[in-house]
Amino acid sequence: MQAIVNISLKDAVLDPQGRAISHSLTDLGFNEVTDVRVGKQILLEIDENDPARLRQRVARMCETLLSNTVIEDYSIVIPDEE
Amino acid sequence: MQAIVNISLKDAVLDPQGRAISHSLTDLGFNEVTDVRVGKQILLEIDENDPARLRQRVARMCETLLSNTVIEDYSIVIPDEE
Amino acid sequence: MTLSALRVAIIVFPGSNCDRDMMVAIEQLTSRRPALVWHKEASLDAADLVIIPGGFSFGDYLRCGALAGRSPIMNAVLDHAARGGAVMGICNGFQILTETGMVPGVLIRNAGLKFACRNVGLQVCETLASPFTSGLVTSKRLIIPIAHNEGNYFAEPDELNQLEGNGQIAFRYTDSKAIGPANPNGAAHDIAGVISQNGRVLGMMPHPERAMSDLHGSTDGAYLLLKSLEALAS
Amino acid sequence: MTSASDKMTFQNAAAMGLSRDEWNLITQRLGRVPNLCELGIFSAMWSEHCSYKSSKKWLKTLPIDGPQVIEGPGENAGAVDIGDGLAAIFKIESHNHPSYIEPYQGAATGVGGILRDVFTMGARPVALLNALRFGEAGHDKTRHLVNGVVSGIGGYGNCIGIPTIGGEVNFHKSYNGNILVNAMAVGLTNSDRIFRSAATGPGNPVIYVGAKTGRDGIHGATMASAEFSDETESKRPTVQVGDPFTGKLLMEACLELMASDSVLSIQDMGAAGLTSSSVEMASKGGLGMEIDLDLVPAREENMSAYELMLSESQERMLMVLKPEATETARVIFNKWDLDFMPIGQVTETGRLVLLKNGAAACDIPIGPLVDDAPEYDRPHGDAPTRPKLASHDIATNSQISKTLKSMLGHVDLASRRWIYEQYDSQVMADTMAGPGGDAALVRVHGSHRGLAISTDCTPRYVEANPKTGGAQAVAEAYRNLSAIGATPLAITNNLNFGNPEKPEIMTQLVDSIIGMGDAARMLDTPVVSGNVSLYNETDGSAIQPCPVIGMVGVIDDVELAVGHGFIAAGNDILVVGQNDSKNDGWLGASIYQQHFGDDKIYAPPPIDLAAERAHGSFVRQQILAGKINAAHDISDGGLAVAIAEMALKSGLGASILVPEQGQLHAWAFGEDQARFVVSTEDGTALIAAAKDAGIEITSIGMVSEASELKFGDRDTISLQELNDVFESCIPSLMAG
Ligand SMILES: Nc1ncnc2c1ncn2[C@@H]1O[C@H](COP(=O)(O)OP(=O)(O)O)[C@@H](O)[C@H]1O
Ligand SMILES: [Mg+2]
Repeated sequence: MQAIVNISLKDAVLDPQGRAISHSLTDLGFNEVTDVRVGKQILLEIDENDPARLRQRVARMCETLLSNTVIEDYSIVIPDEE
Repeated sequence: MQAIVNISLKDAVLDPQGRAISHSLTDLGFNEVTDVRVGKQILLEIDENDPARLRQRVARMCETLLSNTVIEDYSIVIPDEE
Repeated sequence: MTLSALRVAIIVFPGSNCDRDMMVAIEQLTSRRPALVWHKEASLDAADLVIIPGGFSFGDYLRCGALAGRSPIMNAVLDHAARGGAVMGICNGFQILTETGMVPGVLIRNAGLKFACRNVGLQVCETLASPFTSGLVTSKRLIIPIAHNEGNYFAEPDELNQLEGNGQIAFRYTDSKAIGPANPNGAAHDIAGVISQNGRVLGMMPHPERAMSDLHGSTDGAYLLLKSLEALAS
Repeated sequence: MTSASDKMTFQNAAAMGLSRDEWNLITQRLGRVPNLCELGIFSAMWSEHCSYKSSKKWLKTLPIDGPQVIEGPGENAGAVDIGDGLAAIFKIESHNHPSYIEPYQGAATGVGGILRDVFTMGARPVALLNALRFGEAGHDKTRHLVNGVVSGIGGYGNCIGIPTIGGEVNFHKSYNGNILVNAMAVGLTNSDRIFRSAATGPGNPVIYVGAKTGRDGIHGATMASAEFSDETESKRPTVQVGDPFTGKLLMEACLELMASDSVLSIQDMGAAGLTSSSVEMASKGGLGMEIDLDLVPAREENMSAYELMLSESQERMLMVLKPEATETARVIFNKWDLDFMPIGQVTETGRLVLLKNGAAACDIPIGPLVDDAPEYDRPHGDAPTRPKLASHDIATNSQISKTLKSMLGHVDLASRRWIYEQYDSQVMADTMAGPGGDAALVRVHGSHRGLAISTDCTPRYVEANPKTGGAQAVAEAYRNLSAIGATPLAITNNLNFGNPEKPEIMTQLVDSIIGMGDAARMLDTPVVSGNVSLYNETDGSAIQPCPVIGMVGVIDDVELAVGHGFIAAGNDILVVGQNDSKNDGWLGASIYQQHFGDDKIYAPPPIDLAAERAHGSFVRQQILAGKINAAHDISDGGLAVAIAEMALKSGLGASILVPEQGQLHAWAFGEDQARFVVSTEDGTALIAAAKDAGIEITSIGMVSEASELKFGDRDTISLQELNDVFESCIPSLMAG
């Protein structure tokens, strides 16, 4: 089964990358852009058929490795979950 | 309105970071992980109220800057779109 | 023409940090100080060689070279290349050239996922006619430093074959006395530098401007640059 | 919600780390109770970090003068004259706690901060170094912390384009819960164009430049107290994120502006952000300052006066400009896409007045913030005396070569290549000797002159005897510079210690400052800048004390410098300094003891400062005269390790004479001080020169073509075998 982890910087944490992209978009004529934040998206293929258990395991992976909880928030999406 | 751009490496492109994460997860005892790919998620705040027009503009941003179409695929999510 | 008549322009982006080093290197070889051109300029004075230097243009944010590739000056550089003008991109300059499609391929994260700064051995390859390689002895092994995070050259297999067939591969990583693997970043086919189909645009990861004298530990960068400049002057 | 007029109590002050006496002093000086913003400003200015309240008394004992000194401690960084009308400007600073919490960002912002200290003074930074201490190699967290710190240092330095040319790393269990990350920066400018921070000219505009202010790094202890706010969660201090790209733009913009005649005074916003920068500028100028906080460029909405004043957002500066230069400056900062905002003016009042929403959010006299800052004479005693370790009381390993091989795989001796190859050590194209040797060497751009730099400290010596250890750190740096042929000029120091309220820790601090001062006086290397980091403890147990020295020296012609790799087969190898096999080598507190001995703390090798000076000067003179072609100081691991490193560097082997009597392992691995291994084409002449100078010197062998080390007749090992353990130790540690 697949799991998707979306990782974003916490709101108050500076996102220099987002700022630079936002500037460039404006320079390229996309004046309507008011804010850009950049995060990661990690796609996991996992040998597990139970969506609930999958979610639980992935949450553990996030806490131990995937996300830096000091500065990042994460959310988990399990496409097969209804 | 908000737009989300998910950017992933094309399948044919090697993802050293994904591989390293996959290794680490296995080392940490998450043996069920079979594949990991790392992509980007870009959150845009945009001064635009029409979801269709928004999507069109964001697609342009992707083609001109946000994604490198030689190695990356992108998809656009407009949360306010039903 | 003499070397001192050569007009060399070096493009400066916010975050470029090898611009001065390259200026000093070119001046050492030609006795003429190259022009530094700020990225916000929309036009470029006539130049015999445009150099895109190393560094972290726009902080390498989004993708290395991506934001610089869309800077106003790049339209002028693209026009210059379209007219057959010579362009050389070093390190971040190489990344900018791939981002704008001026040379094929993409530079992705080093296979070791770490910044790598060290000397590498470079093999000069047989290429199609190009001012950047015509003066170099192909059997020669050059020792030149690298310093990058994203130097892992990638192209689809078909494209790689085409590059090989066309003679567009200018330099390959090869053994040196330095400690560590010969290929420092996992680059496909050990590619360290490529040239465009017309031979007028070169992108390479190693920094010749850091191998300009015995005090640097190598003069191979001076040799490489000098031969290119001589070819462009003749 | 807290408003500016809220009256604070002692509880609030205590939550910000102030004592009852300090609180009383504040209310007394103000003649009233402070509000939140004012209390925050007092607590920041009176914190250990800003006020040096525990160390000041002792720092005053350090030598700070000398003909070479242009600017001693007190400004953002120290400055020394290096000839040709140029000044080297340098400082070292710690970012220990942030790096433990978030190693990448903590280390990156440490580098960014120290660079700002240097370019604030008008100098273009030309070199970075870092002194790191991590927990045991096998500890859970070590790998993660090493990875994060090293990539963070590289992440900032590589991107901003200043070469990282050296440093040091040790591993020890006392750092398991409290790592040390000290970053040093060195810059160059014309001696007559140094910028200082004292505000001048009442009425002159105060300008904010750089990045916007967010809620990052606001004093943690304060914000954790719920009574200050209903929105504690959203306002909790966040980690500061470095932005080397903006840092680069800020550096270029400031240097460009400084080249015009516009800047009267300038100060970076480091610890305690806008608070310490405004207070220090005003205080040094004996003036006041008025700032309208509504004008401060903010990244987040509804930031309070308190938050704006205490934020530690990165890449920001405060300047006082000549009024007529404001437009010139604005154009420059616009060119570099940076914020530029006049936010106030210098006043005559001697008060710090802050306006928020049109009302005074703070109105306090500046005098007490600085002059009345507490200064403590904390109790301390005598350092414990340590027994001497006799060399027959420790395992004697049969063959030198086998032991050497094992030693070279010790994590404190092994090659640091895995670390320093992640740093761009060559950008700016003036690196003449990067990491991997004794001192690093950068050429002064466009000239033959070179700056030699090294950072050093041996915490296990300091722990065993703080006075000796403090002196040894200076002596080792002095040796490292001498070993390449450079003349030492001055030092900066970073005093990393535990809780100074414990007498035994205070003793370490006091004694190592005394030792450091003695050495600095004897070796003519005054202290021109520094930093103190105290309270490095976890769960009540302190780190091994670590007073790091960063030393800067000069060599007139970089072509004369030598490295530590052997040059040619047939050259003579000699030891300068004591090499008497009847005198057992000193194994107490050595790496050999760590590797093969027990955990007891033994007396460290004694320091003879006169010998350090004489031997260092001799080696330097002989290098400059072309009589020595390679040199290496003997430090961690002793003589055999020094020889091995010289061989490994060059690929040339050596044939070494071993003494016929005495303890071989002590001879090979003892860490007696004031010694060098050198190679020369003409050993006889060098011996004669040493005799003339009254210096002990011994011929110990010869450089050989064969890629092997021979100790006496029977004991041989190939360089390949040594190289494998030397090079693979840290990579395999990091691979897990
Ligand atoms: N953290 C680091 N960053 C950069 N270079 C380092 C670091 N640690 C050690 N080095 C380099 O590795 C070499 C060996 O370090 P060290 O054993 O501490 O030298 P020494 O004993 O001469 O002081 C030196 O050149 C030093 O600059
Ligand atoms: Mg040394």
